[in-house]
Amino acid sequence: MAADGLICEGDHLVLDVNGEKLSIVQKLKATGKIRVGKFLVPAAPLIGAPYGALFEVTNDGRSLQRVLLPPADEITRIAETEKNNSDLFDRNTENQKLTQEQIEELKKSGKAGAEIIQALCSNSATFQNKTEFSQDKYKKRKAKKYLTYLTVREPCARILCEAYYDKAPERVYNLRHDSLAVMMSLANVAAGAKVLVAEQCMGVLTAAAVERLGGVGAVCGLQVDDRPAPLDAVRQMNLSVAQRSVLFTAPAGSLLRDKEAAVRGQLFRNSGSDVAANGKRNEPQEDKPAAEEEQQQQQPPVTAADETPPPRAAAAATATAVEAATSAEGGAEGDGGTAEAMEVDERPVDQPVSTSAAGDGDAPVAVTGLFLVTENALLVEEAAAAAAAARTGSGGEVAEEAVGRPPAAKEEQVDVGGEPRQRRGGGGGGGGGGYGAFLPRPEHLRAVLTSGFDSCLVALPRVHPTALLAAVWPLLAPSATFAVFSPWAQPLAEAMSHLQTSRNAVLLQLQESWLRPYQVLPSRTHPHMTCSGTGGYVLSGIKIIPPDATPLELQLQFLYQSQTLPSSQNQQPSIGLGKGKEEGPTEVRKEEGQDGG
Amino acid sequence: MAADGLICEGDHLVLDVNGEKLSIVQKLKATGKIRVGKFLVPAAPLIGAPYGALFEVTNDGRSLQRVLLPPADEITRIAETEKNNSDLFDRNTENQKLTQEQIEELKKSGKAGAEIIQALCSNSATFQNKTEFSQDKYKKRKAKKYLTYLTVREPCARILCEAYYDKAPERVYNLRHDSLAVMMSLANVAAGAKVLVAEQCMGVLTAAAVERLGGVGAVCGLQVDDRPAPLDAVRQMNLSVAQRSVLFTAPAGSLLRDKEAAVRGQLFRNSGSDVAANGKRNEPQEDKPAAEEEQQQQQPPVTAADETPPPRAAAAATATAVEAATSAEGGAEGDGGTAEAMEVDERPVDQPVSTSAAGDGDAPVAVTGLFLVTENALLVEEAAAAAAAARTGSGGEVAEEAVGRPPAAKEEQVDVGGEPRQRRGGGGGGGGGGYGAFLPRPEHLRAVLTSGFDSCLVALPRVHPTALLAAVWPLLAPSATFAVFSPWAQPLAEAMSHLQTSRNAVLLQLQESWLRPYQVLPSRTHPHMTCSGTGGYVLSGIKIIPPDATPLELQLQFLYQSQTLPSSQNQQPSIGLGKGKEEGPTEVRKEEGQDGG
Amino acid sequence: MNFLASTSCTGDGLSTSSSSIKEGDCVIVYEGMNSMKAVYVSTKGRYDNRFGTFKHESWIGKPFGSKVTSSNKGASGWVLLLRPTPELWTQVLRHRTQILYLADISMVVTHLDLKPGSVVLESGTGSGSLTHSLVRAVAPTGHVHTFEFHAGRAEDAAAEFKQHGLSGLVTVTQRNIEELGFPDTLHGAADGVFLDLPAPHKVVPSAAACLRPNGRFCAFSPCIEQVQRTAEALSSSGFTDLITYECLLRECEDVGGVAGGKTGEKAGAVGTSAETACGQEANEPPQGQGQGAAPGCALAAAGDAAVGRSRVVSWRPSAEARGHTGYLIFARKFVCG
Amino acid sequence: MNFLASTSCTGDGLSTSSSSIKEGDCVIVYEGMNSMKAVYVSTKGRYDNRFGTFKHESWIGKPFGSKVTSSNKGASGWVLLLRPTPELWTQVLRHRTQILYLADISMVVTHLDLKPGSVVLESGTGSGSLTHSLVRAVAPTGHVHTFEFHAGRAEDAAAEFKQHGLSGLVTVTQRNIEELGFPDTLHGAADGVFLDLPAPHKVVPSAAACLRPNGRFCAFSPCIEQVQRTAEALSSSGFTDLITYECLLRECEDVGGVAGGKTGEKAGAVGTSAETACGQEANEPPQGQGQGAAPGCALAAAGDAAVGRSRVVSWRPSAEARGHTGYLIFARKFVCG
Repeated sequence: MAADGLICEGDHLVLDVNGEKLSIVQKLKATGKIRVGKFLVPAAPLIGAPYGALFEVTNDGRSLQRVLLPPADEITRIAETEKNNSDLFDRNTENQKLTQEQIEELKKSGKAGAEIIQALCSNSATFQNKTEFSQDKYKKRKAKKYLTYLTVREPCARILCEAYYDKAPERVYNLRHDSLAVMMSLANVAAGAKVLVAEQCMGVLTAAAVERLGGVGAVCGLQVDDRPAPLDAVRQMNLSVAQRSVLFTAPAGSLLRDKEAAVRGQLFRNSGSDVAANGKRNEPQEDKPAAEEEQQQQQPPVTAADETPPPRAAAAATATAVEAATSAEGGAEGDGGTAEAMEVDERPVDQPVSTSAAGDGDAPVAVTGLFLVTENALLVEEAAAAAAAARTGSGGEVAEEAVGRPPAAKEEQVDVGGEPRQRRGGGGGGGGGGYGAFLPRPEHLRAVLTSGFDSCLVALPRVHPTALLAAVWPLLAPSATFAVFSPWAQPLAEAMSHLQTSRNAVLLQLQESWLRPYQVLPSRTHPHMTCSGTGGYVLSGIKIIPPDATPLELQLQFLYQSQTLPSSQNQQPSIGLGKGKEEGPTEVRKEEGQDGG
Repeated sequence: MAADGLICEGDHLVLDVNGEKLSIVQKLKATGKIRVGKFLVPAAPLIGAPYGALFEVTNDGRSLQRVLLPPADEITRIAETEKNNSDLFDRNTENQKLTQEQIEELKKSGKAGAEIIQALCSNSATFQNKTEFSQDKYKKRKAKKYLTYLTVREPCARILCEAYYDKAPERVYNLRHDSLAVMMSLANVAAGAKVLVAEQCMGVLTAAAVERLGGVGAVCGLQVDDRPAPLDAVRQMNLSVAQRSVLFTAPAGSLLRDKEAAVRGQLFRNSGSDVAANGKRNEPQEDKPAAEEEQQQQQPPVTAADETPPPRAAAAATATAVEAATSAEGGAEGDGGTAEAMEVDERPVDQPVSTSAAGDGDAPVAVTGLFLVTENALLVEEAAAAAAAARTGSGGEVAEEAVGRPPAAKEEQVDVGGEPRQRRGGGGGGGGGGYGAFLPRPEHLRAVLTSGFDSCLVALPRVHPTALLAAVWPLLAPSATFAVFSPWAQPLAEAMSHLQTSRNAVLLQLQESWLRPYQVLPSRTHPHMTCSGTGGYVLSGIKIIPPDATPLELQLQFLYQSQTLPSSQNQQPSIGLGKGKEEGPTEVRKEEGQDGG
Repeated sequence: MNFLASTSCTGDGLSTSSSSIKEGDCVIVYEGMNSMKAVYVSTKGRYDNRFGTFKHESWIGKPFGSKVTSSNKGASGWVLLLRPTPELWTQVLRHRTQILYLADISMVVTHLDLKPGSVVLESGTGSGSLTHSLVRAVAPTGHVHTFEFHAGRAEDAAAEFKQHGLSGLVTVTQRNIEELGFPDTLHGAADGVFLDLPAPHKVVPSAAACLRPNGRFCAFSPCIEQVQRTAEALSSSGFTDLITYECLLRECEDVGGVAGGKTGEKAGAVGTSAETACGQEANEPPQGQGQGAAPGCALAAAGDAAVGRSRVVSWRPSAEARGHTGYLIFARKFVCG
Repeated sequence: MNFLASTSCTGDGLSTSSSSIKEGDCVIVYEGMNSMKAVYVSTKGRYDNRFGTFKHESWIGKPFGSKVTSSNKGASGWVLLLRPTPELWTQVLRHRTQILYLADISMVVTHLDLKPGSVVLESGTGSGSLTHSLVRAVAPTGHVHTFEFHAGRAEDAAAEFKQHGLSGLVTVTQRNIEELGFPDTLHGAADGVFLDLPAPHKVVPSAAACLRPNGRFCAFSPCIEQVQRTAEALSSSGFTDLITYECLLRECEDVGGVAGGKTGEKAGAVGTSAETACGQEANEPPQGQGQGAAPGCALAAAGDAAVGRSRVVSWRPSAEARGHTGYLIFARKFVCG
């Protein structure tokens, strides 16, 4: 069996044309057509072929044909040539005896690409006098023009990262695959880990984390903005239900408040009066896995749970609760009432928690998985503004403006891959959801809130990393590994300096990954003549319990060990965020007394 | 004849030991000793040998012996080995049967290094089982230990840059030879150019500029600090009188004031009353070249003026005017009265311009070559502070502190090369001078003040480049090419942004030179495993007359064309500096209306 | 026993053991950036350094990331106890051979497309630096078959993996892969093959036999000549998509800040400039000084206020750098069937 | 006639002609960073672009660096007239072959130790990109002997050098250097030799014959195999100090500033922070924002005030970069006698 299984209808694919250009196909349709280079061809031949299979566009440009043996590389193996090109002028068109009309005729006559290239070579005035190396180059250039090869790749985070980087590097802030690779290492992302991800790089980091967990552990996509970040990369991978089950998204504010409640020991009690707002608070229920099993039984039998993508609902208009729970893209296709499903944390206090997709049936937990979902957004804003004002003396207006969000989340067409795609992908394994929203399983939420995240990935270049790290700091367990990406070094250097001073972290490193692809051919070995100039910068480190913690800081540190704060913070709904600032690297600025030991 | 002449007594040398380490010898003495690796050997064998000659330290470690044929490289030429090192553990000492005592005995017995290495190889338990490549490596390592080769190099700016970078990179702010090379190109430094240099990189840039001019053109070392910058590299080259004659140093303030006077057309009139301070102002005299000729005639005959270093006075205590004019290092060796010779611009107004070294005789112009040298320093300070305060609203105190200088220049021992050197090198071709000071020839000064500098090199990383460029801007001719070095990108990026907005310059580029040395050996080709990580950043561009100049700016631009300002600026002695700020990229911030044309 | 979160997972797939130190755990004792040691915790164990004596017993139950003080009377010496990761292990392991470092390791794992469940072959094991990362990538359901020519090194590596609780995920075998190739039992079983050998081209046919269609190959070689030979061998052994990379991490240093918090005026000034931050163009990066907040970000304003924003930070690339480690040549097994 | 300052020097060695445009001058017409053209000024000449028609006549007498407006009635189009330099020429020349660029050119000139008076051999001439820089380096008393296999290219180059007033400093000869080597007349005459040929190793013996002892050799080759062969040839031809370099210039882009000058408060804030600048550690770089002045620098304070210091600037490396041009192998001729 092939290492990556067979191509199925409904799969997402990455198309690699002539080893040069990557493009993304979403939800392959057996009856549809796909674009391969300049040709639009029926997709049918792909179905059932193994991932990695090679296809060739037929001479008429109308169909795909499987190639079962590797094409000859036609590389000259000689080490030295007796010819030289010194008497050649580069006048490509003048040297070719075949006219453009003649070439077109050859093509129409159904000649194979290889034959056309042969004709071009023998009709070139200069071909025979070129060095063998130049002949290779000439043939290669013509091959690119007259032969179109397609390799179908299984979408994985690495290849999606490459595809985005090639097509629209600014959408991923120049996050290159090598930087991604280094971040995964430095953040120690692996099966069983609890990973916090805050990114706005098309979901590439989230996808990579989900992929590395293999269905074991938890990935929380942190929402710091007024709406969930796009997670295109996650949706473009053919994740199994099990793989996808590790992922949930949560707004930063509510997660911090939940964290605070958890450390006060109030997370699982109905503490109605301690929060100004009240809404329907659903107790966590453990019947969720059962529901999932039941849904899987409704699906067609699968050969291997990990390798076969789940079936997806084709239309969304009549989504039922069960459908919503298993549909990857369809759940929230509509607008209006359906769209609200994703705005879990954003609605006014007096509006009941409900979702048209999964509002009843056997998945209520999925809907209200965040324990404190009904906080009044305005209160949070005011508190944040007040806190900011208290610290800066004059920043209140700013904070309010920055925190302020439009009353209704506005969707944007995000079309990185250049391929047609749906405006909204659906939820995760746990239930229906909106754009970028995956609802948490209670055991995941409990685990990350009680013991903290082991691992943290950040790629939100528009937010200052110092601020972001300060905000998420309380969510991280001691010894948690973190990696922060930015296309700009300066903000990361500032964050690094801040962390150095704070002594809340060690092994701080600010690094730039430097990647060089090579052409290795006989007598023609050299680095690629053009290459990507930057893959971004990565700041990494390990969170520690600060060695010289002051009494106040020690007190706060104990929060991690589930001790209770002496004074009630109930009247200050902003403490979740505020704590981040106190706990974070802000206040501790001391001389290093001893070299770390 | 060798390309670089013969080694003479009194020359400065760069010693290259085993191709690994560069060190500098100043003023070679035939009767002296030099350090070569761990050996101290008589220097006599070097005298009369061609530059580039190879020497070997004799077996007893007591003398140098010329090597007349290139030593065999002893490189294995096989492409593949059948052996492998997999069963070798790296325990260097344990595998060697010879004891340290036995090796010492071999050395004492006068065996040649090559013989000792042979003995080590045949007594190694593992040598025969190593791959041929590992054997090479082993022999090479031993060769470095038991053979000491010396190549004597003629000091040039490039090799001095390499020597400084290797030994004390922080003293040259990580200015690497490749960055230096790029700066020379971008600033278009060539014979005939008028080059403004403001640096604090041990004189490397100044040396490179002087070298490239070959005695034709002018190099002005701008003094922006309270004392002249060290010009070690200039002094460590064996410059001829003609080569050195292009160089002079000048305090920024006085040069700017001279410039202002030049554009007012007052440079060559005695305008006593228009400056608060008055001192002896010497009219430029054209008898200087004659004086120089006369001095050359006093020297021993030389074979080629360009290639033979000038004789240097051995002692300085009894320097006469003539001696001072030709001595490169001796001129201001003493202290007290002699030291004042270099503080041309710094003394209080009522102290007469004079120098003990060159106060009379046939070189008076050399002494007072800056036309307006007697400006009261305190006045400049006050004016600068006032100007700063007017601009920042509250920066007065700062400005004063920054401008403030100690009443007497304090000398520092600058010992980059690690070699013993004199505390003060002497003046240039035009006359005696102090530490870092070379007095200008009047025709040079007139030329640079009337038509402006063609070329500008800056490497003052402690001064913000925006500020520095603004200050020197009026001194540059339109279409002047400039290159600014810094180990930090951020200040250069800021300066670049500033210039972009100002539209005073085009072709702005901020670049980092990236250099990779390779080992190229049969079957062992790869980049060096360790290398320098940074050679600094270079900002470059070309000054233009701003396209959309406002009337005020146009007016100021006309200064370059020697027109007169409508209002008298006589009562504002700070105008020289102030103009820099107005003229510079400060005020012009407009939208780019048209893409440059 | 605690090297991988997945080896200590509870039923719900979430690790619970990682938070506090237990007997048998490997702990990275941190004394400074370049002074770390791996220590295995035993109730009777002691750790001695220049700051004093530390009894392991007092470490047990403490969360990873804690500071512990010396048990000497009146001593104030302390160290930090970090949870081990493959990256930390690479920095503290005993070098039996030259090893791979972060940049190359990350590329190998990522470009071999390793996932939980993958089967990967490695030769040679060397000091086990890469092996730990391979195991992390394929756990908890995959496997690493690693081969080492040198018997002593193979034994040492096996013992290390056992001590780290990885025995179920990695098998070490003493074998001369260059001469013998991989065992026949692994034919058609591998998703990825990694070679770090003097003559990787000799092993290419065996690697081809072991890889599944679409499986990935990687060889690490310091010299370009080795890469050239490997490329030739790959082209003639049914591999495609050959690409050679060199990857280095360039460190930024000299990150020093002028400590803030000095003046009230500064904070005020910062507030003033932050006020204009929302007018900033969206295409600008966040700015630590002067302009701090990205527009519309809930955290930025509050966070920037927290930062204080009064520090000025500079950085530049490190002057001394690793100039080269090796070339990584990747290839994909052609999908014939 | 105006390409080098040294060719138009007066008796005192200082150029006087560089300040204003004369007939016959080469002028670089700048329309934008990537839109420049070389124009030779003639009294009857016209320059046309999308902004209008420009009469050369109106350019004469203007200083280099000037803006000139179109002579169309009512038109506001303008261009800048820059003084030519070898660097600008490299950007505007007509490509007859692939050319060398700034980074490699700078390395070649510097590491061949060229100075005024040096004699240097070059093959091939190609498009003359490097040649201009070689001439600049050896002028006014040295000479460049440049050889080109291709007759047409040799002619074009010679005409160009003549037009640029460099005929006295450079000689172009049509000759197949790879087959014939350099002419015997140049034996022992060169301080430096530069080769940019497909098989430089063939020319090494001839280069050795031409170089004086201690003279320097350089070959540029895109592929490492060429370098390997050249290194072999150099080792066996009496060369020493072999070193191969690769040199690239990495451009920083996205240098955008948030324009300052908005608020008086900002300037005040800047002043406040500048006040503390003198307490800054000497080992810190200058800071454009917040902390600007280097301590003790006479210009910094005033200059920073001039800057306004209210702009926030960001940069990052350019996303698209030249990944490789070629390797430069340098060697030195051993000093035997």
